[in-house]
Amino acid sequence: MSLQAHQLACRRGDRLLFENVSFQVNDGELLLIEGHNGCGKTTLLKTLATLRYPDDGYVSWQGEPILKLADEFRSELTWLGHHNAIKLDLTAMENLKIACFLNDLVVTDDEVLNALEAMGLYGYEDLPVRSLSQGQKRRTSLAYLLLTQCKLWILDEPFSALDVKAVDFLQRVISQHIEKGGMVILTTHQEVALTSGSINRLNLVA
Amino acid sequence: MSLQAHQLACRRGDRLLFENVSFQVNDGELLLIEGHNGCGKTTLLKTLATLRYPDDGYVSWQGEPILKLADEFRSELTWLGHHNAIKLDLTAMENLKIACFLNDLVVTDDEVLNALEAMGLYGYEDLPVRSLSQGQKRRTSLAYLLLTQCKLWILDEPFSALDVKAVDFLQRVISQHIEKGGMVILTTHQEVALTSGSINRLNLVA
Amino acid sequence: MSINWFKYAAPSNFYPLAGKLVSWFMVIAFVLAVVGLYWGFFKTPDVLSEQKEYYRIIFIHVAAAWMSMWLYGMLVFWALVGLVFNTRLSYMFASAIAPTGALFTIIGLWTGAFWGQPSWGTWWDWDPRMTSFLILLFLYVGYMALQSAIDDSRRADKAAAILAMVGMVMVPVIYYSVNCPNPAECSSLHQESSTQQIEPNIKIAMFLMVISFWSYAFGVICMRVRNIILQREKHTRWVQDLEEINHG
Amino acid sequence: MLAMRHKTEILTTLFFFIIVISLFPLGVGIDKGLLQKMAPGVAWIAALLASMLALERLFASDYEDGTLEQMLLSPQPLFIIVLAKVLAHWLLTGLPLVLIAPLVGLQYHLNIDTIVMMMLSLLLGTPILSLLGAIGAALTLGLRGGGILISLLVLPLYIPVLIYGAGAVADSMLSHNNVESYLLLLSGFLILTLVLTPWATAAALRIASE
Amino acid sequence: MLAMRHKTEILTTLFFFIIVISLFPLGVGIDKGLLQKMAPGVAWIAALLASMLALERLFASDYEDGTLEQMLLSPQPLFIIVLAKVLAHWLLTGLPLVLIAPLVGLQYHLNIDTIVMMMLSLLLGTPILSLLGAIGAALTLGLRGGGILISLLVLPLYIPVLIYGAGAVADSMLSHNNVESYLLLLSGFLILTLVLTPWATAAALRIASE
Ligand code: HEM
Ligand SMILES: Nc1ncnc2c1ncn2[C@@H]1O[C@H](COP(=O)(O)OP(=O)(O)OP(=O)(O)O)[C@@H](O)[C@H]1O
Ligand SMILES: Nc1ncnc2c1ncn2[C@@H]1O[C@H](COP(=O)(O)OP(=O)(O)OP(=O)(O)O)[C@@H](O)[C@H]1O
Ligand SMILES: [Mg+2]
Ligand SMILES: [Mg+2]
Repeated sequence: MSLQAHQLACRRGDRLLFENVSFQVNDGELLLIEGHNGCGKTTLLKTLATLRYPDDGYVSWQGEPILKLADEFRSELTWLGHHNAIKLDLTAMENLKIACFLNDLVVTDDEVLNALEAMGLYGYEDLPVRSLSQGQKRRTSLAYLLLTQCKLWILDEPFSALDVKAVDFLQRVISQHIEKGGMVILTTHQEVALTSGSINRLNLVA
Repeated sequence: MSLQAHQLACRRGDRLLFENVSFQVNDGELLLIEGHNGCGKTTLLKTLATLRYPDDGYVSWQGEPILKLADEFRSELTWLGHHNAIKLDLTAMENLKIACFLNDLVVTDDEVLNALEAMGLYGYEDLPVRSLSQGQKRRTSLAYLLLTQCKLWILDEPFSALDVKAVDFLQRVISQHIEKGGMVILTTHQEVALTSGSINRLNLVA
Repeated sequence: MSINWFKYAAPSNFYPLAGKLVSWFMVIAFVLAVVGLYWGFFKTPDVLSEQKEYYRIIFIHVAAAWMSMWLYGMLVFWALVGLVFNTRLSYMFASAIAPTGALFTIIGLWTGAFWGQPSWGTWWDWDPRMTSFLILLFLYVGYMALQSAIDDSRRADKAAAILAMVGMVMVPVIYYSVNCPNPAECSSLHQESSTQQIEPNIKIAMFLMVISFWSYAFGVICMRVRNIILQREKHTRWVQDLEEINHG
Repeated sequence: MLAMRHKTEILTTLFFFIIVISLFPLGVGIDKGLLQKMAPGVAWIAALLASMLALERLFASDYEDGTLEQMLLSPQPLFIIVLAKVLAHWLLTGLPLVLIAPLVGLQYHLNIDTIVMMMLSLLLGTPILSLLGAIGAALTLGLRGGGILISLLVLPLYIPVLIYGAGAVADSMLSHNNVESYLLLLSGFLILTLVLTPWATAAALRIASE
Repeated sequence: MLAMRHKTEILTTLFFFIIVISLFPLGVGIDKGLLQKMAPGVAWIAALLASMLALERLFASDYEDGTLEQMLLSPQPLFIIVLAKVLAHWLLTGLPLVLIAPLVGLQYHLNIDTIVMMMLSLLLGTPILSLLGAIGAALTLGLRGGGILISLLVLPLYIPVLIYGAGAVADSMLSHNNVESYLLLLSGFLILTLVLTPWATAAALRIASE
């Protein structure tokens, strides 16, 4: 299986961010997208996730354009953006359950609890997320990665706000997903030693 | 001049975050506050900035408790929190001017422009901040550091969302402030080589 | 001779064409307006049924009222074309039509109010036709407000297009509800189409005014589309190569 | 989906209605005949305004915290999610008004027939308000001046509901002749919006999140 | 401070008023006498609602994006900042209503005296609404169900303004006897709130930001 980008171009307002971007991500591969602030990494990821239309070119999944596959493609995709996608008024537990519900994922309470515990949120699962620290909020939304069954992960700066231990843990989670044959596309500004099998780097500016 | 914390204690809900925290920051010194996610770094910084009351102990500035000095202390303080404190509907230019206005700082348009340019936002100063990337938003709010005349800077994870070059630049800005005799208190999870004169580290957990 | 219409779907080709059309439409509008007003003032009787001189407002009032409705239809048409074929130019047309449509609506309301004062003794009443006309104005204003509130032109176009279409679906419902909420008690200050029995000279003047308004509308719309094109495509080669940009 | 949790919020809405409805006699005077005549209009305008007040935040928090992106990417059809959101909105703004209608009746000296008719027309009409409003909410996501912009877009669309709804109640006070036709019109309108608006809202959401 | 930039927003508010005011004849009926009697109440209730609609976001965005922290730390006195915010709120919600009053007059068949009185009472009364509302907005910062909670807190406080304001207009239609005393009461109330509420709001803001 593979995700292919064909001659993608994106513009924002009058500004052409990039053009002629083509690449391929196969099973068990990780693609790291690099570039300075504002070069268009988030825009590219959103395009890959069908959250925006490309201004030129297209993206295909197993040979079919993703905009045509639509829900079929989306059901294989886990997206975590800049924002945490959590409701501040709900508890960590409830937030994760809603995420699973939205993604048609049937989980037991124990599985959710375990995921939160693994993310170092033991004892915080029943507090409204509003009263968690910045890093703990991020952890809540990342805990979903321990539950999802999707093949393709698209992560926009997943390491931000995390402390050293959590960065380390998340790295291992990503490596395991890759080893099991998953695909990961991510951006980060931190120098993180990604110890996975095959890492490709795409520099958007060059 | 110096900022002193005396036997500070903070609690959130029922949880005691820390107690008996005492330290002193003098002219030309940098204090780096460390600790895992949720250990209370942000809470400590807020207490130092008079944004919350400590549950025990007090903070003094040149020997006087800061809660008594109030506006006198606040006029020496520059605070940048997790949030960028920028209005998405306004341009970068306007945001900076408002920040200066709020802090009684008289600046010319040119100075503001120069600060934005130094932060790598040349050509973006007239766009509404909503249409900037995550890192560019952060840069906008950090540009204020190039304008402020305050002695004491309190920065909560200033390096988050920035790319390598911007991290580098910000580091130099901080070093220069220290060399000129300023004081900086900051937190960060990234391993940043702070090359300033005298660095103290405070580990909240230990 | 056959014209390749699709050629003009590209802004770069439409721009010069529109430039030529603008002046033609404006000339026609002006000439017809002069003739129409002349006809209306000097060739028509001084008294129509019980009304005196002031009935002459009809030449502007009715023409403006018709225009405002037609233009809304056109607006929705172009919005629909834009949504279906994703052509930039049709969105530009839709957004260029809106201000003119709103203008005619306001003229219709305004002249209506001025007419109502002498003939019904009131500036405003909740007559169904007036009410539905007011709602039409709200639809126009909503369209423009939404579009101007969105900075990104691509999103602005599509969002406003959806709004226009929802408005269109609602128009018959609104019209029916306002006009005849209760079939038994329908009443109206506007007499139903007394136009039929009107004197022929009045008809001629009115006809001239309607055509004049049409071509004024086309002219203004073309002008506005040209401006929008320039604004949106200012980064493209062909705009930067334009003579009026380089010299003006 | 989410809003259901907050029973307290429904209570708050109830109070909101009681206050708005009590404001009118204060502002207008307590003449009995006048109050009776105004009652249907007032109840319906309160419904419109409450529905509108809550619209701004219908999708806003999802938009700001990134949940909207998750919804767009969810394998669940988007219009189902939209419908769930609309249902939550109605439970918060429409249902309480139906429940409070008898109280309005008391304050405005209405008889029982009229009160029943008021409840019925509100029951049919308020979901339409929520459905139509959702389009406006989706279109104005993340724009400045959101709240007032929504009202500008949505209120003209609300007018037919207002006319039929208030008309039905007013008619039941007088003649009873056309009550059924009013209710039929409302039901037809409800079905129409139920079928069409979720799609429009879903499309608007996709556009907003670009 | 900020809101002044957006002239378009003032326009939008103007239209909002026109729509709300047009709703009543549609919902209640177009009887001339009825409309005249309702006019003062309707105008004032529109003022209340518009003021309230905009309250929720008065400090909310500052709270969410961290600007509030900067304001609290600013060497400028907090109550000055609060006053500036309130002024902006009034320019957006109160002033347009004063300007639109003549149109209301037309739509509801009022005479010129009454229209002038309506403008005057609105001019005195709407700033009170903004000042009082700011307290509610500050107190409910960051709480769920904010919008409706605010109305619950604020509407009861608004009632005296409504009674005096609508009273002044109604009185000017009938007798003219007590018009001055109504206006005097309003002015007194305005001065009182102008002096007291900024402090209360500032205190509430400090509490909310902890
Ligand atoms: C859909 C919008 C409208 C249309 C198509 C329309 C059309 C017409 C037509 C065809 C006439 C002349 C025929 C007749 O005497 O009945 C007329 C007359 C008139 N219209 Fe309108 N009109 C519209 C809206 C308005 C509005 C909004 C007002 C007031 C604000 C208004 C006020 C009048 C008055 C006062 C007359 C003269 C009626 C009379 O003969 O006594 N109209 N209108
Ligand atoms: N508003 C709040 N109400 C109640 N408890 C809170 C609130 N904010 C934070 N806390 C609790 O206080 C503790 C410390 O939070 P704080 O934000 O100070 O952590 P931090 O050290 O800054 O963490 P991070 O590295 O993730 O930013 C956390 O355990 C959190 O649960
Ligand atoms: N909503 C928007 N409207 C218009 N332009 C936008 C919008 N969002 C982003 N842009 C522009 O697109 C460019 C790329 O933004 P993007 O968020 O993709 O950058 P990025 O590579 O993710 O940067 P960062 O490292 O800071 O996250 C930026 O220059 C920005 O100005
Ligand atoms: Mg990014
Ligand atoms: Mg923190």
